[in-house]
Parts: sequence; C-alpha cells; structure tokens
Amino acid sequence: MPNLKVISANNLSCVRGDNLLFEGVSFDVSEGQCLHVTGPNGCGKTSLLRLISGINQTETGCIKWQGANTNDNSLFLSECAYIAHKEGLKNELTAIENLRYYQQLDGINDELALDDTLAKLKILKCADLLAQQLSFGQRRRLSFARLLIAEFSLWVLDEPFTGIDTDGRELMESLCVNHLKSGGLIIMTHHQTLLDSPLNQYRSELQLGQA
Amino acid sequence: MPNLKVISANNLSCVRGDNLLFEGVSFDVSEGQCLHVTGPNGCGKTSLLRLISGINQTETGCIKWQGANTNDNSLFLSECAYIAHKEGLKNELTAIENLRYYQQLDGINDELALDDTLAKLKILKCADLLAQQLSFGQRRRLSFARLLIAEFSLWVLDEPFTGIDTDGRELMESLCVNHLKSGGLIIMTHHQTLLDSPLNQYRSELQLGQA
Amino acid sequence: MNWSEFFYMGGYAFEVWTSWGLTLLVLLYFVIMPKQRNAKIKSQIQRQINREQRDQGKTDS
Amino acid sequence: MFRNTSSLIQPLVFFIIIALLFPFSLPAEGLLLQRIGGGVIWVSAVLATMLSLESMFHSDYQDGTLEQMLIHPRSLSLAMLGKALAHWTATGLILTLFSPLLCVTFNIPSEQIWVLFTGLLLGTPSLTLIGAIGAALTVTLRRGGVLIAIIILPLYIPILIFGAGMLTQVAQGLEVTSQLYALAAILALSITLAPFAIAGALRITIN
Amino acid sequence: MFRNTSSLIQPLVFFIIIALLFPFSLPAEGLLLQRIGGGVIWVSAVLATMLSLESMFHSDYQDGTLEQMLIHPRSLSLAMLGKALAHWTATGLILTLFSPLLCVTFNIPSEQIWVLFTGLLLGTPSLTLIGAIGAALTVTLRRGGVLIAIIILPLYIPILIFGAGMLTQVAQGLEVTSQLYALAAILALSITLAPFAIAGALRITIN
Amino acid sequence: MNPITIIWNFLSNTYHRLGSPREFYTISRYTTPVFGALFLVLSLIGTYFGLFVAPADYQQGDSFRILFVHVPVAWMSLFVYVVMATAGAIGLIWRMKMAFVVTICSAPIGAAFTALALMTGSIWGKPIWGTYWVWDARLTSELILLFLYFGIMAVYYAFEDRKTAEKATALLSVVGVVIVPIIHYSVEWWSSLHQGVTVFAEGGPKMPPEMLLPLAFMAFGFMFFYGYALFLSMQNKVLDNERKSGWVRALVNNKEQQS
Ligand code: HEM
Ligand SMILES: Nc1ncnc2c1ncn2[C@@H]1O[C@H](COP(=O)(O)OP(=O)(O)OP(=O)(O)O)[C@@H](O)[C@H]1O
Ligand SMILES: Nc1ncnc2c1ncn2[C@@H]1O[C@H](COP(=O)(O)OP(=O)(O)OP(=O)(O)O)[C@@H](O)[C@H]1O
Ligand SMILES: [Mg+2]
Ligand SMILES: [Mg+2]
Repeated sequence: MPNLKVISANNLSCVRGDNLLFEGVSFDVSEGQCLHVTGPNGCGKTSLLRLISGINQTETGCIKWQGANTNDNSLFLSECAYIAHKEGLKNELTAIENLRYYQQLDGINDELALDDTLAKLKILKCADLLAQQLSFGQRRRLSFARLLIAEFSLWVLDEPFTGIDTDGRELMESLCVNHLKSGGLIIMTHHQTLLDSPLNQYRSELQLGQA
Repeated sequence: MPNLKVISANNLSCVRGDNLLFEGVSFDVSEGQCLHVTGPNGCGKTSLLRLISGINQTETGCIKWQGANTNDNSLFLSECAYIAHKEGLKNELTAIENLRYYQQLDGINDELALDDTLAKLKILKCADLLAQQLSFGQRRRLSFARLLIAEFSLWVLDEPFTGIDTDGRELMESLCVNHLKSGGLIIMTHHQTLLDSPLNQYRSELQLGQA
Repeated sequence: MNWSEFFYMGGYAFEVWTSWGLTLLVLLYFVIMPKQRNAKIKSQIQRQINREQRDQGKTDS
Repeated sequence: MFRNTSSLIQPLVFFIIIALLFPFSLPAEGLLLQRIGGGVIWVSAVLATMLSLESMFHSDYQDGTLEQMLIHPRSLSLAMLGKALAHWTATGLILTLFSPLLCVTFNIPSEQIWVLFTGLLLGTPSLTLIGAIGAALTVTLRRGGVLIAIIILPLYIPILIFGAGMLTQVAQGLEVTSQLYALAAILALSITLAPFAIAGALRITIN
Repeated sequence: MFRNTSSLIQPLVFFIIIALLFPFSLPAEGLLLQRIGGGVIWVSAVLATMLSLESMFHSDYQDGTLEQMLIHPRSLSLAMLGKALAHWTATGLILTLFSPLLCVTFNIPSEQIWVLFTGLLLGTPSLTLIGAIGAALTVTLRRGGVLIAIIILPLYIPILIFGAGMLTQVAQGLEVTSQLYALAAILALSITLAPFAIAGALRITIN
Repeated sequence: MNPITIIWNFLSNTYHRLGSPREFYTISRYTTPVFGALFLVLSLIGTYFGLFVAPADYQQGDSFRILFVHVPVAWMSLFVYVVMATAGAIGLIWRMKMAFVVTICSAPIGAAFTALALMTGSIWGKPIWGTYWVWDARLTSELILLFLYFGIMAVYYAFEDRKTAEKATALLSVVGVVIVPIIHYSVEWWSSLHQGVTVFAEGGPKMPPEMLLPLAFMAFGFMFFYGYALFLSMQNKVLDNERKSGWVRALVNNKEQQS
C-alpha cells in the first residue's frame, strides 16, 4: 500500500544539558493509530514531540514520513499539526481572529468554517472575546480548534486534555476518534490512563524511561 | 471555639465584561475541610479563587477570615497562599532560587528547608536548572512547593494536578491530606472526580452554574 | 462704525479672525458631535431591542 | 497584522517624542536646533526602529506562535522577509513620511529636507532588516532589548554615518550621490541576505 | 534582585550607546558637541530610564509573580518603593556615576560636569519613580512601551527642563540653586507619593 | 433644623442623586439647556463688548482682541484639568461611578481648550513676539498639558475592560495634576516672554475695566460652555455604559414610539 500514511522513527535520542533523556526510541504509527507517549514528569515526552514536529532537530536517528526524512520536508510540515502547552494564541486578538489567522496561514478563507469549528468545541459564545479574557479551559479548546481548520493527517498533541472539563474531554476524544477513523494519525501524551477512553482501541503505548 | 480558623463567603457575585458569571455564592470552610469548586470551563471558578485570595475585589457580598473582612487584611494575606495557572516562577532563576525568593519574601532563611521541600516534590535533581528549562510537570511541582515553605493555613489551588504524573498526584494529594489533618483549609478546583481520592473524605463541593 | 474697517481689525484681520474662527469651530464641534453620537447610540439600542423582541416572538410562537 | 491604527501610530509617536526631547534640553538658540536637527532626526529614527524591534518576535515567542511558524510549510526566510517589511511599514516608512513635518518645526532648510527624506527612505528598511537578525538572536532571552542594541548598533553606525553625513554635505553645498549609492547598496544586501540570517537565527535559538 | 552583573551594566550600555550615536550623526565641529553634550546626556538618561521601565513589571506580570506580590501581607507601596529604588540603582545611579566620563569625551567643561552630575543624581530617582507609575498602569497591555512613553514623558519634561536648564545657566555663568531646589522638591514629592500611585495602579490593572 | 444641617442634607442628597447614572440623566436633561443658554448670553455680551466697544490697545492695536478668546480658553484648559483630576480622585476614593464619567468626558474637551490656547497664543505671538513658537516655560508647559490630555485619552482607550480603564484614567489624571501649578506659576518662576499674571495679580487686576469686563463675560461664558458640552457627552457615555439596563431601554423605546 504505497499511499498509506505512516510516520516512523528510528533510534531517536535526546540530550538536554548534561542529561541523556532517552535513547534508542523507535516507533511506527500509521493511519488510524494513536501513539500514546507515557512516562513520569521530565522524562522527555515534550522533547520527543518537539523532535517529531520538527521544532527541534534530531541528533541521532531519523524520523520518516512516507519514507522521506521529515527534516525541512514541506509535505510533512503541511500535514502535521502540533498543539503544545503554550497555546499559540495572540492575547490581543479575539478568539475568532486567532483562528482566522491560522486559517489564512494555511491559505484558506472560510468564515463559516470558523464559526463551525468554534461551535464544535463549544466556545462559539466566546468568539469575540480577546484570547486574554478566556478562561484556561477555553484557551485550551481554542488551541485544539486549530486542528480542525485544515486537513492535517498527523496530530501531535501534548497533554491535550489539561484544563478541560469532563464534557469537553469527551468531545475532544470523539473528535480524535473521528480523525483516526478517517485515516488520521495521532501522537499524544497524557498522564491519566486512556484505558476507559474511546481512544483505547486505537492506542499503542510508548513508555519513556524514568526521568 | 474562638480560635477555629474559618473562611466564610457571603453572597459573592462576579461580572466579567457584560456577563454575570455567578451571583449569590456563599460558603464556609473551616479547619480540616476542603472546598472543591466545580463547574464547566468558563463558569468562573478561577475568578472565584481570585476573589478569595484578594487579587480581585468583591463587588457584592463579603469574605470573612476569622470574622474580619479579608480585604487588605494582612493577617489573612499572611495565612493564605494561592497557586494559579501562571506558576509565579522567574524563568531566569533556577528552581531553588525561585523557592528561596519566596522564602525571603516571607522573611525566612532556611537553606535546608529548601532542599527538603524540593525533595518532597521529587524535583531535587532539578534544583539547579533554570525554571525555563523545567518540564511542564516540574514547573507545576515547583509552584506547589511554595505551599510548604511557610505556614499557610489556607491553600487556594487552581487545578493543582494539571500536568502532574500519577505518582506526583498521589504525592500532592497526600500532602494536601497532611495539611488538612494538621488543621489547614483548602479551596481548590479540579475537573476530574475526587471521589476515589484520599481528599474525598474532607471534601465538600461547590458547584458553579453553567458558563 | 464702518464694517469694512471692523473686519480689517487695524491690520490684524488674519490673527484676530483665525483665532476667533478656530474657537468657534471647536465649540461647534462639541455641540454637534455629541448630538450625532446620541442619535447613533439610541438607534443602536433600539435595533438591539427590536432584535430581541423578534427573537422572543419566534420562540413564543 | 495590524490590529488597529494605534499599533501603526505608536512607533511614530515614539519617534516624535524622542525628537521633541531635544528642544527642551538644549540651549534655546534658533540656529542651534536648525544645525543639529537633521542629526537628531536620524538618531531618533534609529532609536525608534531599534526599540520597536525588541517586540518584533517577543510576544510570538511567549505565546507559542513562533514555534508554529517554524513548523509551517512556507519558506521561513520568505515569511521573515514579509514580516520585516510589514514591520518596516509600521515604523520606518511612517516615520520617514512624517519626518518633513518635524524638519519644519526644527527650521531645517528645504534642500536638506529632501536629502533627509530620501536617506531615511533608503536607510530605514535596512535598519529593520538588520535589526531583525538581532531580535531573532535574542528572542529567548529576558532583557533581550539591551542585547539587541549591543548586537545591532555597530551594524547601524555605517547607515547612520552615510545618512546623517549627507546632511552635512548638503549644508556645505556638496554632492551626496556617493552616500546615496552606499545606502542603496546596503539596502540591496540586506534584502537579499538578512531574511536567511533571521530564519537561521530563529532555528538556532528556539529549542 | 540582581541575578548577575550583566543586568547591572545593561542600562549603562544603553545609555552610552544612545549618547554615542550623536557624535556620528552631527556635523564634526569640536565646539558643537561641547555645547550640546550636556543636553544629549540628559536626553540619553531620560531615554535609558524610560526604556528600562517597560520591563520593570512586565515579566513579573507574565510569570505570575506580580499577582503573588499583590497578595503578600507586606505593604505593597513600601515594596514598590523598594523595587523602584533597586531599579534606580541599576539604571539611574549607575549612569549618573558614569556620566562624568562621558562628559570628558564630549569635552564638556568641568564646572558643568559637576552640575550635570548633581542634576542627574537628584533627577534620575524621580524619573524612575514617576516612570514606574506609567509602567504599572500599562503592565497588562501589549505594546505598553509606547503608551508608557506617552504617559510619562509629559511628567518627565519638567525634570528635563530643570536638569538641562542648569547646564545652560552654568555656561552663562549664572546661579543654579533654584533649579537644584526644584529637582530636590520633585524628588521629595515622588518618593512620598509615587509608591502609593504605583501600588494603586497595580491593583487597578491586575484583574 | 439648623441651616447647616439643611445645607448638608441638600448637598449630600444632590451628591447621591448625581452619583446614580439614571438620576444624573434625568437631572441633566433640564440643566444642560440652561448651561447652553447661559453660555450664549454671556459670550454674546462678551463678544459685543470685546469686539465693538473696547478701544484698540495703544501698543498692540486691534490684535489684543485675541485676548478675549485666548485667555478664557487658556484658563479653561487648566480649569478642566482640575475638575477632571478632582473627579478622578472622588471616583477612586468613594468608588463613585459618575465621577469617572466626568473624568473621561472632560478629557477631550480639555484637550480641545488646550489646543486652542496653544493655537490662539501662537497666532497672537507672531505679531507681538515676532515668532509663532519659542521653547519658553509657559508655552512648553502648556504643550505638556496637551500631551498629558492625550496620554489620558490613550490610556482610557487602551484597556478593553471599562472598569479598569476608568480607574486607570482617573489615577493618571490625579498624578498629572502637578502640571497645573507649574503652568500657572511658570511666568513667575522662570523669565518668560509670556505675559505675567495680570488678572489675578496681587493688588487687583492690572487691566483697564473696558478690557476686564468683556473678558469676565467670556470667561464665565466658557465655563458654562464646558458644563454644557460635558453634560452632553456624559449623557452619551451614560447611555452607552448602561445600554443593557432597563431604564435606558425604556427611555429609548418610549422615544421611538412617540415619534
Ligand atoms: C503659544 C503661545 C501661548 C500659550 C501656550 C499661552 C498660554 C497661556 C495660558 C496657559 C494662560 C493661563 C495662565 C494662568 O491662568 O495661569 C495664558 C494667559 C494669558 N496669556 Fe497666553 N499663551 C500664549 C501666548 C500669548 C501671547 C502671545 C499673549 C499676548 C502677548 C498672551 C497673553 C496672555 C494673557 C494676557 C493672559 C492672562 C494672564 C493672566 O491674567 O494670568 N499669551 N496664556
Ligand atoms: N539545560 C538542561 N540541563 C539539564 N536538564 C535539562 C536541561 N533542559 C531541560 N532539561 C531537562 O529535560 C527534561 C525536559 O523534559 P520534557 O519537557 O520533555 O519532559 P516531559 O516528559 O514533557 O515532562 P512533563 O510530564 O512534566 O511535561 C526535564 O527533565 C528537564 O529537567
Ligand atoms: N471582558 C469579558 N467579557 C465577557 N466575558 C468575559 C470577559 N472576560 C472574561 N470573560 C469570561 O469570564 C469567564 C472567566 O472564567 P474563569 O477563568 O473564572 O473560568 P473557570 O471556571 O476558571 O474556567 P476553566 O475551567 O476553563 O479554568 C470566561 O467564561 C470568560 O469568557
Ligand atoms: Mg511535557
Ligand atoms: Mg480556571
């Protein structure tokens, strides 16, 4: 199946200061799969996600998307979205303006889709509030909304459910499941168990060592 | 019992922009009790905690500590600690320097206690890393550590367990229980259930309305 | 008194009349601008009320 | 890019304020201000540009949008060229357009005004582009502002010397073509090379 | 308070850089620099102070330590007085101490150097204290920098007028006592009142 | 009841009534036209005496007639600032909503008066001093006042949250009040090209009565104009601020149905 989307990492390692956070990390994720990266605080989960999404460069090993190296691979970059702790929201723009900004970056212009996306994450009523004025959970939802405005295949999510209420979490999980069902890939970190989550059946776990 | 520590709020309300977030909120928390503020994202939990800790001023109603109004009440301020989403850490200071800064603010000078506290939260090995270099969970732990360096009676905690791994959460819960057992008070928000937590037996719930 | 002499202002026509004229303009601005703004605000509020009444009508029926 | 007009007028206000500090602090002699006015305006332009640079990437870094730009498929250097030029429009261009008015209040003779205007028009884009390299290098640092100044001011001084030098030349009735060519050459160089340097600097510092 | 020496020298470097831009941009005449040098130094001091102010509360606000200060039992205004004075030590005091050296490079006559020195010593604490009010009012705003300038420069101008005015007086062989008294009076006023205004401003804007 | 109590009760009663936006709106609908009428009458009398009756100055010729706008406008630029700062202090100390509205609505009016004082002054300066502008103490400090007004307006519009904006504006206007004595005494403290204190000089006004009289009329006229313009703009602000409240809606709705 040459057209199956797959990201595969081989023998990754990460050094911070004098500490070796991890080494020899390898994995494959293909369509419809969710890789759940686990491990205690400070073990290097965020660092791994940043390697994958291309913010930091690998020192050893390599990461391949459809067989091609991901470094400076604009095909890969246009298919991968990374949601981090820093939400990537401009405080002085309103919620909808923030989303529009990302839409325009991806060369899309579709006002209806913006409203739609906000509604999907139940923050439509905050559309015209400044990002600064949103509550923590509302900010997190808004940053998650970015995933839905363009067609990303690979979602890289760093603790996506922090600060989200129970309803919101179910919502997000079902959005993730939809994404997987329609052939998407997810790499995520999350501290609680996902055993009772609808994501569980798509999930494989990557355990990083002790910090 | 004149010496029993108690915080009581009466008829609080909060307006943000043109929205009334909540009104008529009243509660009493006394020694050994934990008030768990719940509600969906954006319902005003954080706003309530900021009213309690004195960052924002009440517009209606009042909050009393030992019978005296909490506004500009330095007795109250010296007994209340507030841990927010913004960790209150200086990026350009190391972990231990950050903690020392808060210790000095409270007029204490005790190097051993600093190490001790870091060890209690399992971040002693990061003591000399800049706050900037810490992982998300390590930052959260460090901000929690502030509670232990001076004798605060009232802990006001806004989602203290975000970004914390399972071990860390158990640790923090047991620290909270110790605090309650030794006559402390806790007001906290948390999105997941606390029913299976050791905190549950001390817990009363305050549900804020729909956002 | 002669009007043209009056307007001539002993050779200081430009100075005197621009000063008085500017002042008059500014005063007029502070009379006219608030009145317009008042009308605008009221019509905004009116539109808001109408919209709400229409909404209510919809839900009632 | 520009949320409101206020973000457009702010560097301009800065520029005017800096320039206006001088009349308050110099001996009150008509001719003095006229002679040094051109230099004062150049210094104000350099300072206003430099100060506006500190914030060029800072909030993008703080709120995480810079990371998102880094992993966007567009060419980063092209994006940076765009960002620098947009930034220039809101600082250099506006203050260049405004400079003649300031010259008038300083009683600067009109043949100097044109030279100043052309000089600023050619010089300020280079100031922004070069400055952006410094801004990119210092974005992760607190107190980056001063470090930017230390990094980029040495690079600014040639531009300042050519730009302000023209005024002295004109005042003495001399030619200024060579200085104009120099400014144009600097501009051509910065437009072609600075974007790569900015992009490289960001990739190095963000990690 | 001061993490390292670099945070101490940075405003100084800023000050020197600003002051040194002028020799590059003015007609090269020995007497000119000598006559305007004092004014240039005052303007540089005002700018260096103003620019350092933007960051005075900004990072405290961003990282949440400002909120913690607000709910600390100490008196907030006293804490603010302390913070402002510490800030002054790292900016105004240092650049005052350094100013005589700069004067020497500008060939400023020695009787003026003393006047400049005393003026800066009395004036810069007021600059910091007054400026901190502006910094506190704008801390929650992005692009606060320009707004600070707009807010506080009107309040700085009297200080600048007295401070730089002394130099002109001295150059003409006149007395400067009245200006010194004025600067001292402004200082007394700012020390007693500004801390309350700063604390009040913070309580207003943080919410 | 003794008269002091009566006066006190009256004052505190008006204070509280003016403190409520709704009461203010009702009251101001009667007082505003009165202010406007007083302004018209006083300033027309002043204009008549100033332009037609007063003889030309023996030194300045007819150019001195600028005095009748320059001086009232310059006084108002200071007076408005004092009112603004006082209201700001009242708002901050007693948390009185309407005081903030006074502060905010005064700023543009004060800025306009200041700009007028600068413009009329420099127009007048050309024939008298031979130049439009010098960096002299009175002129400079008046320019600072203009910047201060701008700063205050800028602060108000910089904040998204109205309550924060109101308080921040009030605080800044209180802090800036030091400029007023500086402007007033600038002509005494520094050698200045500008006219010294003439009207409120020690030992009575140093000005002939045929100049003083129209000046007084103009000055009081402008005072009432300030009241008039302030109340008009305060009414707008109150409507805008309270647009969600019942009484504003009722008011607007009634108007609509009547017309
Ligand atoms: C841009 C130029 C000028 C500005 C900014 C200015 C400003 C002022 C101000 C602020 C006042 C009020 C002072 C106070 O009440 O303490 C004032 C008063 C006055 N101005 Fe000017 N002025 C200017 C030019 C002139 C000129 C050219 C003249 C005429 C020679 C003039 C004549 C007067 C007079 C007679 C008073 C009343 C003085 C008194 O009784 O206190 N002004 N001016
Ligand atoms: N300069 C440095 N020297 C030594 N260690 C460093 C340095 N910079 C970062 N680190 C360490 O690198 C690790 C970074 O981990 P990372 O942020 O990837 O953790 P994580 O698994 O995401 O943790 P969390 O669950 O808390 O989010 C931390 O343990 C941190 O202490
Ligand atoms: N200027 C404003 N106008 C209208 N609404 C505002 C304004 N500022 C803040 N809000 C709203 O006030 C609420 C603030 O809520 P707060 O941060 O207290 O929520 P929370 O209960 O802590 O939510 P979370 O669970 O997401 O942390 C949000 O719903 C926000 O949208
Ligand atoms: Mg992490
Ligand atoms: Mg919250």
